[in-house]
Formats: sequence, C-alpha cells, structure tokens
Amino acid sequence: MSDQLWILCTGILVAIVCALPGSLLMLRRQALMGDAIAHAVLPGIFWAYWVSGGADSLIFLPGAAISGWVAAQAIAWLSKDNRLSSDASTGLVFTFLFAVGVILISAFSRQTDLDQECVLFGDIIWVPLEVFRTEQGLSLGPQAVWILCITLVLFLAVIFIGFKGWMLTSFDPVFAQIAGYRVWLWSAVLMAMTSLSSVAAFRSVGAVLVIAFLAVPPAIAALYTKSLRRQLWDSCFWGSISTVSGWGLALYWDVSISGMMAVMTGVWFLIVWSFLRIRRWYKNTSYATSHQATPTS
Amino acid sequence: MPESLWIHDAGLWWLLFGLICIAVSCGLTGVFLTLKGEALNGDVMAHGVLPGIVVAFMVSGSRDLIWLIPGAALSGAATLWAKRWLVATAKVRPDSAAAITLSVFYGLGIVLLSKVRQSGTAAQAGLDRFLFGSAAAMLTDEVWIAVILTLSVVILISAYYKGLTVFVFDPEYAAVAGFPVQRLSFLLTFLTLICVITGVQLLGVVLVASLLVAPAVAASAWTHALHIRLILASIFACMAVLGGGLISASGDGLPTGPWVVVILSFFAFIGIGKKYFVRKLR
Amino acid sequence: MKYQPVFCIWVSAIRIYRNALLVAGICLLFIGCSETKPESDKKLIVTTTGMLEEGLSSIVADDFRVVALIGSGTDPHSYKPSASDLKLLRSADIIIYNGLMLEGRMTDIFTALSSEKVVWNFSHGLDSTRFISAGLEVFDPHVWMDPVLWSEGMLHIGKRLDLEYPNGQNTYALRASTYQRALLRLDSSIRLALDTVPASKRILVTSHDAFQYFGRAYQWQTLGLQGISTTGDIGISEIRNMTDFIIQNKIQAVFPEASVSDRNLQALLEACKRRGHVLTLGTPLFTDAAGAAGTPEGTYSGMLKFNQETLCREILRP
Amino acid sequence: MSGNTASIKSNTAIALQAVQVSYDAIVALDSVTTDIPLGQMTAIIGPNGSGKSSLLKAILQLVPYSGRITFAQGITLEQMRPRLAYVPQRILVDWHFPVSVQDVVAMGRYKPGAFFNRLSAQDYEAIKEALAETGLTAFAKRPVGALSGGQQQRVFIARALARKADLFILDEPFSGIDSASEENIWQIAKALTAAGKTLVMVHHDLQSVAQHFDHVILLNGYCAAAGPVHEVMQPEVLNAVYYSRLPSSPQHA
Repeated sequence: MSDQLWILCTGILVAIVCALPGSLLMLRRQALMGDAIAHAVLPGIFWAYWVSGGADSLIFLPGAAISGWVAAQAIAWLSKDNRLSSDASTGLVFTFLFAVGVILISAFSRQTDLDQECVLFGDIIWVPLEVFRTEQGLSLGPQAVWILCITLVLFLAVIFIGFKGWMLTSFDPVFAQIAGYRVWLWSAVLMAMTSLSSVAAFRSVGAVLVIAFLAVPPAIAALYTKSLRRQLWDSCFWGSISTVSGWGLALYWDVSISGMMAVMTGVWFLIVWSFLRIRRWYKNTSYATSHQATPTS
Repeated sequence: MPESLWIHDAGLWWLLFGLICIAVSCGLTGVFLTLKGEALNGDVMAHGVLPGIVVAFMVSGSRDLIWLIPGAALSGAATLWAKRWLVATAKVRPDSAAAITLSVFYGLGIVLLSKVRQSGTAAQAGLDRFLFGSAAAMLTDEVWIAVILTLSVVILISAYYKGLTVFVFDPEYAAVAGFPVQRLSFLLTFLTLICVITGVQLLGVVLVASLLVAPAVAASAWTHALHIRLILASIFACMAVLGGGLISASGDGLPTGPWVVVILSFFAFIGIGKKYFVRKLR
Repeated sequence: MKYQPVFCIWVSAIRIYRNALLVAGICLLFIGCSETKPESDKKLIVTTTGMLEEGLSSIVADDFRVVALIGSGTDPHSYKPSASDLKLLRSADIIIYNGLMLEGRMTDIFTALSSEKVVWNFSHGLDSTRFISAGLEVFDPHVWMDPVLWSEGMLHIGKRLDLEYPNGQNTYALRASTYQRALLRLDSSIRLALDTVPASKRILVTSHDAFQYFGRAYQWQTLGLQGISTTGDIGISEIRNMTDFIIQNKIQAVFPEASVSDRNLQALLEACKRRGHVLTLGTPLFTDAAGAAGTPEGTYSGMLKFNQETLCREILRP
Repeated sequence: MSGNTASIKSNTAIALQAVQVSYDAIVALDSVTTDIPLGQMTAIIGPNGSGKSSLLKAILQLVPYSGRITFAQGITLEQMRPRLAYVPQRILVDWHFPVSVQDVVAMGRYKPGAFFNRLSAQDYEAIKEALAETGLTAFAKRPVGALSGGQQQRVFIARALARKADLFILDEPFSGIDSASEENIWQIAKALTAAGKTLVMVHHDLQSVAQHFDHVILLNGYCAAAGPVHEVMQPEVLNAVYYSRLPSSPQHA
C-alpha cells in the first residue's frame, strides 16, 4: 500500500479518534483539553524516563497518558459545581504540571533532551515508515495505524454502549445525577478516553494536529447539526475532509503535512460558516420578497 | 565560592524588581480576564505569535528582536481578534473559539517554519524558540521597560477602572449605559498583548498563561470586592516572584520561571482549598 | 414513532463515508499520477545532518547521490518535516543518522526502517567508551565537534560501504582514509592554533552544552549555561555561579551559538559588569548546524575552523 | 446522612429534621424541621436568597447539608430515585445542545447503569403520553434550541412526566414563561395531585399560591412558617418575613 495512502489513513483515523471525545468535550465546554494535555504530559514523561532509564519512545506512552489523565481529572474536578470557571482551572492545572515537569528536568536530567517535542511528539509524515513486522520481516502496517485502530474500536464501543448516558450527562448533568447516574464516573471515563486518544495521536502525528482535531471539526459540525448523532458523525467527516485537503495542499506546496491539516480545519470552518451564512441570507431575502410580493399584487 | 552573600547582591534584587513589575501587571490584567471568562486568552495569544515571528523573519531576513517583536505582537493581536470574531459573529463558545484559533494559528506557524527551512539560511535555526528566554536572565534595559509597562498598565487600569468593571461584569449593560465598549475591549486586548509579549520572553509560551490566571484565582478566594481582589492578586504575584527568585538563588538546577509558577499555583490551590473546606466544614 | 438507533447510525455512516470514499478515490488517482521516477540511476544516500552529508559526499564522490534530510542551517530540535521528506527517505538506498538521541523521536523511525533498508547509526561506528555521558544511559550527541572522533566514524562508514557495495578495491575505505587524513590535518592545525592560548585562558563558556567533545579533544574547560536540554530552564543561582566563575578565572569573552538565543549570555554580561568585570560577547559559534551554504563556515571543516579562529581571535584579544 | 428507617408519619412524603445548608462562610438555610405531606402540592416560598433552592438541593443531595432528610416509608434518596422526578431551572442547561425535544423527554426513561439503554415499547408509550400531555407532540422532532422559553419548560415537565414518578420536585417552573405554558403546567400539576402524586415546587409568585397549593413552607434563611396554605398565607405571617428582608435590615444576603 502506498505511503501516501497510509498517511491519509492515519490522518482520518486521528480525525475520528479526536472528533469523538472532542464533540463531547465541546458540549461540556472543555474544548481546550487537548492543549492542556499536550503540555501536562511533561511530568509523566520525566517519570517514565526516571523509572525506565531508557529512551525508547513507547515507554513514554503510559507515563504521558497517566499524566494527561490526572490533569484532565484535576481540571474537571476544579471546575465542578462552578467552583472555578473551566478555562481558569485549565490554565491553572496545565501550567502547574508543565512547570513541575520543567523543574524536574532542570534538577535531574539537564543533560538529556527530554521534552515532549523530542521524545513523544511524532509527525504524520513518518507514519508509513514505522511499521510493525513479523519475525520473518513481513510488514503488518504502520504502528500508528494499529494503535489508533485499537483506540478507535475502544472508543466506538464506549460511546456506542453508553450513547444515551453520554447524551444525558453532557446535556443535563444535574438531572442525570438525580436520576441516579454517577456523573463523575462518566466524566472520568471521558477524560481517560481523551487522554488516551491525545497521547496515542501525539505519538503518531504531533500535538498541533491533535489540538486542532479535538476542537475544530466538532465546532464545524456544531454550526448546523441538531442531533448528537449527527454531531459525532459530521465532526468525523469534517476531520477527514480537512485531512485530505490539508494533505493535498501540503504535497502541492511541499510544507509540513500536520501543520497544513491543522490550518485546513480552520479554512473549512470558514467555508462552512460562510456557506450557512449565504444560504440563510438567500432564504431570508427570498422569503421577504415573496411576502412583499403577495399583498401588493 | 560567592564573593558576597546573595542577600546583598544588588543585581538579584534589581532582577526580582523587574520580575515583580511584570508579574503584577499580568496579575492585574488577569483579574479582569478571568472575570470576563477569558482566562486562557494569554495561552492562545502566546501560541498565536509563532506565525508572526516566522513571517517577520521571512520579510526581514534577520532574527533581530526589533523585527520579531512587532511581528509577534501583530499576529498575537490577530489571534485574539479571530477569537473574538468567532465568539461574536460565528456564535462559537469561548472555549471552542480559543482552541480553534490556537491550533490554526500554531499550525500556520509550523507550515511557515517548514517552508522557511527549505530556504536553508543558517539564521533560521532555532527560530521557534528565539523569542523565549529565561526569567533569570532579565536585562537591565528590560527592567526599565518592565517598569514603564507596569506603570502604563496600572495607569490605564485605574483610568478605566469603572468602565472596565462594568464591561467585564455585564458587557451588554455597559453598551446600553453608553460605556465605550469598543475602546474597553481594545484596551483589554492591548493589556493582554503587553503582558504576553513581555511574559513570553521570560517564561516561555506555556508558563505565561499561569501569570495571568493564577494570581486572579488565588485572590478570588479571599474577597468579593474587585479593588481588594486586584490588590491581593498583585500581592500574590509579588510573593510568588520573591519566593521563586529566592528558591532559585539558593542552588543550581532550580529554574526561576517554573518555580514562580509553582508557587503561584500553590497560592491558587490554597485559595480553592479554602473555599472548598469552608463550604465543607460549615 | 419507533426508530432503531443502530440502523440510523449505519445509514448516516454510509452516507457520510460514501462521500469520503469518493474523495479518497480521487486522491488515489492523484497519487497514481504523481509517482515520479528518480532523477538519475545513481544510488541515493540520505543523512540527517549537513555534517554527515558533507563527510559522505567526499567518501562516495560521484558514485552516489548524497542528500541531507534536515539540511544545513537547521537545528535538529526545530526540524519540521515537509511533505517531500518522506519521498526522500523512501527513495534512499542507505540512510545514515547521527544517533545518541540527536534525532529525538525520529530515532524510532530509523530503527523501524532498519528492517527494510540499510540504515546506519553513525555513533555505532565510534568507540563507545569515548562518549560523554549525559545521564542514565544517554550520551552527549555532539560528536562532530571532535574531528578525530568524527573521522574515525567516517572511516567506519567507508568500510561498511565497501562491504555493502564491494568492488574489490576498497574504494570507499580508501577515500574515507583520505578524508580522515584531511580531518586530521584540520585537527592538527586547529590544535596548533589553539595551543597558542595559554592554559589558564582555555575556558569556553557558551549558552548550551554543545562543546564537551571539543573541550575534551583540545584540553579546554567547557561550560554551558544551560544543559543540553532546551526545555530545562536556568535559575538565578546558575547565573550567579557562572559570574563568580568568570570573575575568578578572569574570562574575557563568552560565546553564543548560532542556533540559540543569546539572551542568557547578555544577562551574564550585565552581571559581570555590575561587579566591575569587563566581559564581551563573542561572535556566535557554530554547533548544531553549519553556516549558510556558500560561505566558508557553511561546511563542516569551515565551521570548525571558523570556531577555532573566532576563539583565538577573541580570547587572545588584549 | 439519612440511613435508618426513622419514624416517619404515614402521610408524609419528605421529613426534614434540622436541615442546615451553608455556602462558603454563609449559612443559606438554618435548621429546617418540617414535613412535606404526601399526595399534595407543596410550595416553597420566601424572598430572594431565603434558601428555597438550597432546601431543594439539600433534598436532592446536590449540596452538602447537615441534619436528616427521610422520604416516605423511611427510605433514602437512593431508593427513591426511580420514583423521583426533578425539573431543574431552565437557565441551567445549554439549550444549543444538539438534541431534539423527543430526545430530551426520552432522557426521563433512561436507566442509569444499563448498557445501550435500548428503550422498550413501554418507554416509547410513556414518552408519547408525556409529549401529548404537555402539548408538544407537534414539536417532537424539533431541536430544543428552537423552542420558546415556555416550550422549553414544558419539555422539562414532559421529561419528568415520562418518568412516571410518585414525587415531583420543581425548581421555579414558572419563571419567564408565557401564560399558555403556565396554564398547561398548572393543569398537569392538578392532574398529578388528583392522581395521588406529591409535588414540591419552589415558587415566587405569592398571588397564585393560595389559589393552587395545598401546603406551604415559608423560608427566610430558616423555616419561618409551614402548614396548610390557609394558615401560612396570612398577611401578618408574610409581612413578618418579607418586610424583614428590606435592604435596611441586618440580614444575611
């Protein structure tokens, strides 16, 4: 299979893996969670390095995921019951964890280039090169695709099994709590999902694309969707469209593919928004003219 | 072996004075930002400066801060403008709008970086980190600039105190009552820009967000009066800089900026804990 | 009233992904058309850094095409790959990377690639006892700063090339030893020049620790204000201790690096000035990346020579 | 908090014993001890900040409180949940959420802890009835954001009705809605009481209390009066509470 197809395949997988938790996060007003997790993984990376002493990047995954989950939980807990606005708690928690990470690195491993940019964040362009192999050397496809596929199956199962629960706990958590839902548990599962997907995706495609795919495609879908199901599907769709168009333009201009995909999410947002705007304007004017026309004639 | 005890080191106190100035102006601005529900504007803007830096480099071909800082400021302002447009016109929620502008602008920065790399000039090496220094390495000129900036922030805030209060509390009412909403909104953007551009050079992209958020959160736990909250935020910012500076001066491997942030976060956590336990105990 | 959620989901899934498949199909067509033939039938060697590219070029002469991935003038830390870089790696016959985690996360990719391509870790050709330790099982990657060590690695590469593409005459090993001799000449000229610096003045203070191999090779004491890590930050105490050190040792110049901001060194300058010691900021030295192509310092040997000349000129300045 | 099967009178829906709620340093509600009668419509009234919502939230364990709250037959809130319906304040919810009216009403039938939560024919029947009773059948497929305030409130009422509960707790259901919706909700409330259900409602329109309710709890940071509507709704009782809250008086805000 062609390299470029693997890149597209990974891009679309990342788009879907991010759009699912991204939609729920957006509805819970926590769209910046991706950014927060991207920075809050630093102490986890240090911890993984300290425990293992090695430099194989796979060992950084669990450390980073746990650290990201702790951050996400802390943010959710701090902003519960409006103790603190959600953006203030986000700003507080991830800067704190990042600062702790920098302090640990400065104190104990100054001589190692140990930051998430270097040891965790990959780039989508390398995905086709990093493949799993059988002992005979037969290629089983890119690691990233495998990891993302597993994550995706996990998510689809979690979202599908609890679809109604996700809807209720996101829409009206107070009612859900009184009806006997353990709202905190749903929130914790969502945060674990987000942390897992972000870290898995950071490793294959880098941070900026994950932050973009968590936030922008759900926002595009939210411009017009009227049901949660449509919201989930359409944000996957817009993520995929951004992937394909960003990839094409990056090849054309020979620039960073991840960066271009992130930019394209923004471009598609503008396109969809203007399309909706023009359609509404067109409908309104045709409505107005038809109504003006009838009484006079 | 130090020649003199560090307490008597005038340079240290001068540095701490400069840092305090910046922390205080960030703390004051942060109180308004946090109340307005825009606490993360600092973070968004700090990421949004990247395309500006790269474009400034592409245009000027030099890494001189005289070129990079205006580029950074323009693109930072554009980021906030885009965010505001998303919220006001496209009816996107503030948190989504923040994430959208942050990721798209940063993505644009990466695209430009990958393009500028192909030009192969040596000067572009390390461009993405060039603006980001260390809090311990503040220069004398920069202290003076910090003093001037802080004075202007304080003067601007006191001059527009009433207007800002009403604007932050209830923008619609402020518009109806005839406050210059456009100017106030511009003022808040301008204040954020000052704080972010100076803060980014001392603390880096990530930690500057903390200077804006943490003092405001810490202060909000102890008082409901806005003017006291502003004073408290400044005091917390001062204490954190002093604490962080002294810790950092006490031994090697203790970076100044991150320690200031950690102490500030502790103040904020203590504030949140105080609120929480008071509620629990009664 | 009754609807079946499972069914609904699949209907919308099919509707959406029909469109997506359409787009993907068009892309496939595009890919099919855009597959280009390599420019020449020469075999291609891809290296990561410009330093490796240069060494390889002189070993293989015209037998191979040699291309650097990160390119001259780019710091490996801030390397952001463009779309064509993948094609470059794919079409490579041999890939040579520096190793010792200089390439960070990309090291994994080279490891994975090694099962389908010839991928050499340059540092594996070096005597591992001569690495400078940088923490748990991690070493300082700036091995090119010592030309002798570097030339040994190049010799090793030449030998491996002969094993890989034997022509019975050990061409590559021979050229590599020519290259090595050139580097040894460079080394002795640098050494000669640097030996004019009195031992008490052989202290090199830079913004980050990239000169450890250089320092060991020429018996210089090297100090970086910041560690190798670019994420770790410095504190007030580092600046003060460094100031004390500079004043005690009467150091007159500190040197920034071309790829790192010199702000931290400026602070050092001021701290010294406050205490009555005149410290100057030297001309930026080249470390992680060579200078602009076309200039003397745009090559590996030119960059080392430039560093040496700068040091002699500015440290010996009265 | 309320664990053992305490003695509770047979005609009591919720028994409150020395219930106290405080936020930060401020006591919002001080030692309320009273009974809410079974099968009647009870109003919780009082000036702004008198602790009406706090009492409701304490009953629903949404805020920490001290004291004891017991439900009919001495059961706990956990046991009561399946038979309890809550109508939150309309403004607390994000109305741009992508759900339809029917989706929201269906939420009343979700069973916590169940996977998939496939709704049965019985569930759909209950949803349909609830929509019909609130006059929303025609709007079933509309997104909730497109409704008027009164209609949105009726969606919440319908969701509560769909639960087929015995105890209904409503937080200011009449604030900011049109008179048609108000009329509809009163009718539903009457029908529910007639069917023997218990309704507890935070209310702030004093005029309509006497006309509609059976039982009243008057709060003023503490329980100022509680009893049948004709006993509490006396001018001297009300004046004592409402005039004491004028700005000049030294009360907690």
